[in-house]
This record gives sequence, structure tokens and C-alpha cells, in this order.
Amino acid sequence: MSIEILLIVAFGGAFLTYFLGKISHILRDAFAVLLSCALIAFISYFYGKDIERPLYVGFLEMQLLLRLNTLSWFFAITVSTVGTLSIIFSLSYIRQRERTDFYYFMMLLVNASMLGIVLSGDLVSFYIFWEIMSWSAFLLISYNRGPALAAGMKYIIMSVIGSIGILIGILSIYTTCGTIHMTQIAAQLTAASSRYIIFIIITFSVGFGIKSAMVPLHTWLPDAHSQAPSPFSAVLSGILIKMGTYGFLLIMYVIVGMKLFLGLGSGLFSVNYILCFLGAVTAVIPTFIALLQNDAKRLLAWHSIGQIGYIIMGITLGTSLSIAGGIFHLLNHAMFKALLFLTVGAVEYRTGGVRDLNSLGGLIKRMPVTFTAALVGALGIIGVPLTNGFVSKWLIYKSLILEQHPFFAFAAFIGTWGTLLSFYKFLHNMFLGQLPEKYKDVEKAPFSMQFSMIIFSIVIILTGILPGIPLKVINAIQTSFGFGPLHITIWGIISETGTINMVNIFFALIGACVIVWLIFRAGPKATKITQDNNYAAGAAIPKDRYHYTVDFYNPLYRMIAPFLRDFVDEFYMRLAKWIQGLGNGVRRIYTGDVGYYVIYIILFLAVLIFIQMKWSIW
Amino acid sequence: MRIVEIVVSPIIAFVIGIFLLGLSRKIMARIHWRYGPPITQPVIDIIKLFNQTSMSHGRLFNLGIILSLAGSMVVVLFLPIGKLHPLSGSGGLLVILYLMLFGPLGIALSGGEAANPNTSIGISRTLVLALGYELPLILILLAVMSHYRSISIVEIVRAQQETHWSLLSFPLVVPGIAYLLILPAILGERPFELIKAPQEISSGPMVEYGGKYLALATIQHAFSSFISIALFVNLFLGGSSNPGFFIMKVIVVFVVEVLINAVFPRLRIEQAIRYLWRWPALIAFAGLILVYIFKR
Amino acid sequence: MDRNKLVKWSKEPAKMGHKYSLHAVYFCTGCGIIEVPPSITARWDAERFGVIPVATPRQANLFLITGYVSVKTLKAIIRTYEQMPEPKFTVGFGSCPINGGMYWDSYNTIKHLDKYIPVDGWIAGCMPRPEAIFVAVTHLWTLIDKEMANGYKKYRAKYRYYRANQEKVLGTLEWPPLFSIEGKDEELVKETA
Amino acid sequence: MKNSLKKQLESAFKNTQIHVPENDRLIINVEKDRVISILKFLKEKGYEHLALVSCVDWIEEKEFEVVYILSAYLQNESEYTEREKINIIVKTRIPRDDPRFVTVIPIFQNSEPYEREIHELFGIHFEGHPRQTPLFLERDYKIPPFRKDFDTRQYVKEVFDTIPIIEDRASEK
Repeated sequence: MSIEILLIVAFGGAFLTYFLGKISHILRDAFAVLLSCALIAFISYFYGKDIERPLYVGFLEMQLLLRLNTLSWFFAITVSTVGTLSIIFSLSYIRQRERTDFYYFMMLLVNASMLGIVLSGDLVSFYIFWEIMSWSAFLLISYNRGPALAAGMKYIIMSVIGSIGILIGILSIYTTCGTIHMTQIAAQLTAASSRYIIFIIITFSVGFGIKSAMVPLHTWLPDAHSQAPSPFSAVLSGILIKMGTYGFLLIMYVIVGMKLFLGLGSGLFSVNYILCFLGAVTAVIPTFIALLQNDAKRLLAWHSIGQIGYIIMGITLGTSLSIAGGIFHLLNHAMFKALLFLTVGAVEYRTGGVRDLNSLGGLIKRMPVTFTAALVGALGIIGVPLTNGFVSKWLIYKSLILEQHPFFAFAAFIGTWGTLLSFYKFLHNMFLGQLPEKYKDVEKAPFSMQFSMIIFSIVIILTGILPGIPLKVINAIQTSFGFGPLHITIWGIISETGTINMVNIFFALIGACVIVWLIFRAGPKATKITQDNNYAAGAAIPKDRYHYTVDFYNPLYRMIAPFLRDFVDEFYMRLAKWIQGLGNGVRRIYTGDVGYYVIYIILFLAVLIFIQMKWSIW
Repeated sequence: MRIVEIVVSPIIAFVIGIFLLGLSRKIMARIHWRYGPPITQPVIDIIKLFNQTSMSHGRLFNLGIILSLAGSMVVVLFLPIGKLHPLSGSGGLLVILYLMLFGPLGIALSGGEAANPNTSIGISRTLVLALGYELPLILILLAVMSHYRSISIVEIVRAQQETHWSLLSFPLVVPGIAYLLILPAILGERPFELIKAPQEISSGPMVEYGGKYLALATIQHAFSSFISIALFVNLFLGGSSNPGFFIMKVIVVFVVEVLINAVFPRLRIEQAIRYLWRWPALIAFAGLILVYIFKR
Repeated sequence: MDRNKLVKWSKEPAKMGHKYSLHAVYFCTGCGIIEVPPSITARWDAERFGVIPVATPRQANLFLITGYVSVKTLKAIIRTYEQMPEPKFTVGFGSCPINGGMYWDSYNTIKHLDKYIPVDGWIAGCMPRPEAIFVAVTHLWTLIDKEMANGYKKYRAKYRYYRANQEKVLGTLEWPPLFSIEGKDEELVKETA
Repeated sequence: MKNSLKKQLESAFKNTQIHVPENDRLIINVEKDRVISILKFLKEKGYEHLALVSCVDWIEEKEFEVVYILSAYLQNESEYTEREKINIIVKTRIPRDDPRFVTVIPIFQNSEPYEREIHELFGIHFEGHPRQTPLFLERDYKIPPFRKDFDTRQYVKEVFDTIPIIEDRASEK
């Protein structure tokens, strides 16, 4: 029982579901769910073990091997849990769509390839699984045709450019260090010159930056997320983006090594400072662009970019506290972002594909469980105490402030307030306010959808109140990178510069809620009224026209909208148009009739003769 | 001992908050040359509201208002009132900042359930105004935290006890002034009363609040005004050792605040944002730069 | 706060609360509303009696109907009255709500307001002065003390008749009845037959 | 000036009595079917402002009189509008027992609410009016209330006084 059997099971299972689907749908669904749960059990069995197994020896006379340590275990667990829950969610989401076998095959393939990335011990197998992931993600993004094809095209072009960057990096490492095994590379790289290491980091960070959607390379994400089917966009923004951050962690702390990486560059121009600055920009600008979106999934997509900014700030700051904050925020973001996408999927499933925030409303009366899930997700992403988002953000802020980076801390804080504003708009426009006539008889989300949403919510609240559980694993990862260990307890972190005790906050809040609830019940019983019995200055409530959603933050919108055009996207589009123009120009040379080609040859020979006569090079 | 503190500090906050409300109505009346209600009028209002029946729009309508009051109560536990700082050991200034989210968020959620466009407009104005004053507020708090190199408010207070009030020490006087400029916005008082504007959006989020809901909302308002001023006193006026003196400082700051907002008309939301992002933000930014330069 | 007030407060705080904090709905029906702003501002300060105007009926317990009531305004008045929380008191301000005033023979005004909603106090005069509001408020205090200001109880007990009168004047009403009126009342049947 | 306008009107429209009571008013009585043309004529002359459409109930002569009051916005120096303002009042008579008339909305857009009000209070049906639904009154009346034969005191006695007072209705439940 070792990790290569795990991979074989994962990939074999993916192919098997495709053929099972041909036989019967129920069998395929059951098998898909069983396979993913088996994977979770399999991985959790490997907790704490440090294994290194050869995967395949004869590949271009290089030995590919798999490796499992606490870092890869941590990522493997997140990948498999989010993958399983989104497959359970898509049982009823995809039922009446066409090409369902293809969908399940691709979903399991993406999950398997991510497990492969996380378990790969050397760069080549890492690259192979990376390509499988990118291409299967492309097929899933363009699953429901129409505009999804353009979004998929944009995604695949950028991820191919990223993969080329990674390939260049791998090849240059192989030529200088002669080996592709990550552990041995770290030893050899200490001898290399710092300029070479910066080159390696730039090539790899282009590849991983595109995949994790950092600001200059983020333009594919909003279209890809809003066009992909909801369960897959949960996986896409939940864990597929995290592969980019896994790559960053790998490069910074495993291959280059912590001491070397933090020493690169000096003062303001050290590499981790620039990456931290990029993280800060990523945390602020997309959050406020998200504020102005009207499509629910685009709003969530822009927030995925925003939260990645927090993770990168945490990782690249380089103190033990910020690394813990970064990795913990990575886990939290996987949880609440996947939950939010699933809630949008449930609402989309029940209201017949409507995602526009201006035309929904009042769904709390018809879908209460989906609302509570969306509320927990929104509280998590804002970082309200008692949710896990709060603990990780607290860690990141504390490290930013104590490391004397007040302007990064300011960016992070403003990002939080941007998230609060846009997620209240998300909750209000979809669930609160007047219920329109046409959604009068929307039923609750089916059980399979509710199940995965409830599980996500429980995990968010649990890790929020007892952050010690995930922090213990993260502490082990940190010490494996070479940072000082943190004093972790079940309820929080103790340190002389300020401890955090989530259980105290939890009991204080519960106590206060009970007291206020008792005071509330002391008053006379409130009579329940419907949404029509409402204050309208004595007039009757006009049907369907008494709900304020269109451009919810109008005064703010008018002030900051001109600054928030996506300049990077426009630059890329102009670049693409320019290249297309260049292509057309070149195409005109090949006119198709032979006469021109003869003239070209004669001209060319004339030029050669002229050069020979003038400078006689040959 | 801590249990006593945990019980005592919310009660102090409640009593002082209600007293401040009554005091503000009395002072405002006297400024308008009229006699004004008795100081204990808010208490009478709350007693009346608790004896009125009320209408509820659903479970979230109840939970939201309960959550918002509970959140404001818990913030008081983390905020040192004189010597009483029961829970500030388990999370410093960052926790206070985040717990202060509960108040407006709770009212926003319960207001949303009330399905009335007045509440939605009121809440969107509250959040936009909050974003407006958060920008300078964060700069101010960062300046204070990086000046004292700690995120725990108890240490900041102790540091001020030894040396002198940070409002009088050089680099921190600039953020202090910025904080005073945005205090009316944090309290939601007259120049920035656009959140609960009775004439325009018929008292915003409070439109659908009947008997006991309105009582809980007024108590929450009392708590949140006490908290905002106590935060200012702790950070800039070196919150003192015995609670009595601390409460005196809070009352003095509140009276100054009432004198300001009794004579101002209500700003429009764009004017409020433009003001908040221009002068206080500039002053706070300059304060942060100064603190960064004069780092010890 | 003399001694017997303290005793009264300790005995029934609810009644004292209702007396000393009357929040008035700011509802402009007729010409009388001109008298309300001066009663709030400096010269006749209403706040010393605990009377402050509030924006919505949900927060109010005093309903000042100032001036003549046209048939169209009656709809808004009934809706606002029904949206107010329970211990609520109405005061007819001016002679028009009492008996139609100078519009006694107009086809479009409501003559006796208390046929449609219960009214606890009347202030006579074709637009009485602001002091009259305070006389009404003090009278209301004595009524509340003597448990006589129970218009809202009457509305709840005889809602069926109020509803019948309202439907006689306004035709079918769009909003559902506030209290259940199942079970035909014999007197009502006799009338509509 | 007014006589120049008066002469032009007399020349254009044959049997209309034009009469000038004071210096700022010009009253034109015209038959039912000539109203549209004279209003168009006056509009071209610069009188675009239809101030009011009202109606008078001549019950003895069994006729309704529909009155259009026009005036000019601009006090420019064109030969028709002198420095002081001029109000032109166009009157026409329609039979009382068959109150039908044609709408002037094509000429003056803003006459729609006026005509709707006259329809509700006098019962005159305007051909081509988009929506002649009730505007002010909540209840429906057999005889439109502004007509002279509508006895308001009788109506009040019938409707409002018959509504019983609550106190003597039923026992305290």
C-alpha cells in the first residue's frame, strides 16, 4: 500500500467512470462518489509518513519518483475533500444536462492530476501532471458551449504560456544541476550564482503566477470561472488556483531553500518584497472591481484573485507567522470559495440558470439552507471572528504590522472592507429583499447539493473556533521549510507579541447571544408578517417593483468606477489584436500564384550576390 | 476575579451609553433654545418599547438584531475600561476592529430580511460610509500600532501611562486629529446621519423595527457610540487606571462631539465620501509617514 | 422625580412608559400639519413631553390625524394605523375629523373618522394652535392612567364592524384583514341583506 | 396688435365671434367641429402653452361649454406677442344629453390629465383619449359629481350618514 497505487487508482477510476456511464448513470454516479471517498480515506491513512517511491524508471533514462511529506499531504487532503464534495454536488446539478459521462470523467481526471502534482517528487512528473490538469480544466471550462469556448480559449492560451515558462525553468535546472529530483536540486543550487536563481524564480513564477492568477497575469480567471459549470468552478477556484501557490511554495522553500530565497536581492528590491508588493496589489484592486460586478459568479471570480493576493502576501513575507497565515488562508479560501460557488450553483439550478444579481431577490424564504451556507461562506471570506478566515487574516495582519510593512497591512485591511461591501451586495441581491413573482414556487436545493454545502459550512465554523487542528499540520510544514515553530494550542496561538484565543471569543459571543436572546424573549411575542405588509408611506406595495438592487453602491460606483477598468486585460487584448494584424500582413505575401514565388527567389539571390560582392563574407 | 470584570464592564458600557444618549438629546435641545426631555428619556423610551408588541419578518430578522447587540457587547469585553480589561488577553486591537464588524453587519442582515427598499438604501449607505471612514481609521490605527510596536491595546495604554498621552506626543498628534475629524462618521451623528435619515429614507435600516427590535437597536447604538469613543480614549488619551476617570474622559469627548453635530446639516453620501477621503485621509497618511520616519 | 412618581414607576412601569414617551407618526393628512412643526421646534418644545415625530408607523404609538380626511387618504390612514404596534393612540386634530368640519356636505370627505378607525382624543378648532397638542397629550396621559385610552382594544374586539364600515366607503380593500373575521355575525348579515 | 390678430382670425374663420373684454384677454367662441383647426392655427402663431382645459355646465341651456386657455411662452417681439402677456380663451358648446367631444392630445400633449379629469367629474367622453380611468375619486358615482344636477347633500345623507357608529353596533366581545 503506497502512493503510486493511490495514483493508479485515481487515474484508473477516472477512465472507468467514463465506460460505466455508458452502462448506467446510477452506477457511474455511485462509483464516482465511492472512488473520491476512497481517495480521501487512502490519503488520510498516510498522515505523518514520509515516503519516497519510484514511479517510472525508463522515461528518457530519468527516474521519476513520488514523494509524500507533510506539505504534499496537506495539499492532497484539501484537493480530495473539495473534489469529493463538488462531485457529490454535481450529482443533481448535471443530471439533466447532456454529455454527463464526459463531465464526470474530466472532473475525476482533474482531481487525479492535482493529486499527481502534489505527490510528484521530481520536476518532470510534476510537469506531466501539470499539463494533464491544465488541459482537462480547459475541456471542463468550455463544457457548456457558447461564450464558454472563448473563455476556455483565453484560459488555455495563458496556461500554455505559463507551462512554457515552467518547461524553460525545468530544462535550465536540469542542464545546470544535472538532476531533476527536488531534494537534490536544493543542494546544488546553493552553489549557483544569485542572478541565475533569480532567472529560475522568474520563469517559474510566470508559470505559477498565471495559474494562481496574480494581478498582471489574472485576466483569464473572471471569464473562465463565470462560464464553467458551477461545481467545476468551485474546484477551479477552490484548489486548481492553489496549485499555483503550491508551485510558489515549492520553488521558494523547497527547491531554492528558505535562507537562499530570503537573501536574494537587497532591501526594497529583494525578490520576496516585490512578490509581496504584487500580492498587496492583487489583494486590493480585484476586490473593488468585484464590487461593481452584476453577475454573481464574476463577483466571486474577482474575489478569488483578491484572496490569492492575501495568500501570496502571507507566503512571500518570510516570517514563521506569515507563512502559517498564508498556508492557513490557502486552506480556508479553498473551503469558503468552493462553498460560495456551490451556493450560486444551487440558486442557478433552481431558478433556471439566472445568475444576474439585479433580477434575483428574497430567496431566503424559499431556499433557507442555501442561504445559511452562503452566509457562512461570506462571513468566512470577510474574516468575521468565529470563522476560519478570521484566524488566517489575523496571522497575516499581525506579521505585516510587526514586520514594519504598514502600507501592505493597509492594503490588506482595505481589501477586507471591499470584501465586506461586495459580499453584502451578493447576499442581499440574491437572498434578501422582496421575493419576485416568478420565483414564488422555487423549491429547496436537492439533498445532494445541501449535503456538500452543510459539510463545507461545518468545516469553516469548526476550524474557525478550534484553529489548532489545521495549525498543527501547518506548523509541521513550516518547520520542514526551516522556519521557527509557533506555539500552537487547540484554541489559537500564544506569542509574546499578542496571543489569539478563539475559544474565549466563541464563549463570549455565545454568552452575549444567550443574554440578548433572553432579553429579546422577555418582550411580548412578535407577530409574523409577510413581505407585502411593509411600510410604503401608506400606499400599497407595488408587485415586483419594491426591491432595491440595481447598482447597489451607486455613490461609490460613480466615484471609483473610472479607476477600476481592467487595464491589464485591455493591454493583452490590444497585444492580441496587434499580433493578429501582423499575421494578416505576413499572409498577404503568399498570394498563391507561382509567378510571385519565382520573383521572390530571384530577388533573394540578387541580395546574396550583392552582399558577396560588397563585403565578400564567404 | 475575571468573571466579575466580564459581568461589570458591559453593564458600565450600557449605563454610560444610555446616559450619553440622554445627555446628547438634552444638550441638543438646549442648543436649539428649547427645554428638552429629561436626561432619563432613553430609559423611558426603552421601557415603553419593551412593552409594545412588534412585527417580525422572519428568523433572520430576529437573529440579525440579536447578533448585532451581542457583537457590540463582546467588543466591550476586549476594550480596556480603566483597569477592567477582562478578555483583551486573547486577541489585541485586530480582534476589536473585526468584532466591531458585528454591529453594522447584524443590522444589515436583519434589515435585508425586512424586504423594504428604505432599509436596503440605508444599509448600502451605511456600508459605503463605513468604507469611507475605514480608510483614514486604518491608517490611524496602523500609525499607533507601528509607533508602539505592538498590536495589544493593553500595552498601548500602559505605554501611554508611563510617558504621556499619545495625543500630545509629536508623531501621534497627527493621527489623533484625523481620528477626531472622522469621529462623527463613526458615531453616525449629524453631519453623517445619512444612515438613519428620518426625512429621506424614513430612518433607514430601522424602518421595520417595532417595539423590542427598536429597543435592542437603540441599546446597540448606545453600545457602539460608547465603544468608538472608548477606543479613541484608549488609543490617544491614555485610558486611565481607574474606570471613573476613564468615564469622565469618555463623557468629555462625547460632549465635544455633540456640540459639533448639533449645528451641522446632513451631508449627502457623495459629499461625505469626498470629505472623508480628502482631509482626514491625507492627515492620517501624513501621520503614518511621520511615524515611519521617526521610528524609535 | 418626586416621591409618588417613583412609586408609580415602580408599580406599573409599562403605563408610565407609554405616557412619557409618545412617538408620533409624522403623517400629513390635511391642513393641520402646519401646526406640528412649530410644536416640535424651540417655541413650543414637544420633546419635553417625550413626544418626538418618528418616520415610520412601526416605531410610533401616537397617530395625529391633522385636518380633513378625504376618501383617498382614508386608505393610507387605515394602512398606517394597522402597521402601528399594539398600544397605539389616535388623536383627531381639528374639527374636520370630528364631523367633517366645513366640508360637512362634501361628497369626497369622511365625516366621522371614528366610524373607520378608533380615535382616543379630539382637539376641536379649525386648526387649533400648537398648545392644543400639549393639552391633548396631557389629556391622553390621564386617559392612559385611567385605562380609558383603549381605542386599539376596541379596534381588535370589533374589527369586523370597522372592516365592514371601511368596505362600505372604500369598496373592496386590497390588504388582508388585520384580525381574523371568519364566522358571520348575525347583525352584519341582517345589514348587508 | 390684438386687432391684427383679431382681423387675421376673422379672415381665416368665418362665423366666429371674437370679443376683447380687457387688454390681456381675447375670447373666441367657435363651433364644435372648428376647435381643432383654430387651436392648430393659434399654436403655429406662437401660442404653444395650453394653460388649462375646463368645462362649464349650462344646465338651463342643456349644454356643456369646454374652455381652452392658451398663452405664449416667449415674450419675444414677433408681431403676435407684445411685451405684456396675452391669454386666448377658446370656448365651444356641446349638447348636455350626449356629452361626446374629440381629444386635442395630438396638438397639445399636456391636455391628457385635464381631459381625464373632465371625463371623471363631468362625464364628457373624449374620442381618442388613451386612458379615461378614474383619477381622483375612489368611489364611482351615478351622476358625475361636478354636474349641477348632482345633489351633494342628498348624496352625503345617503352614503355617509347611513354608516352606523361602532359603539351601538354589538356587545363587547
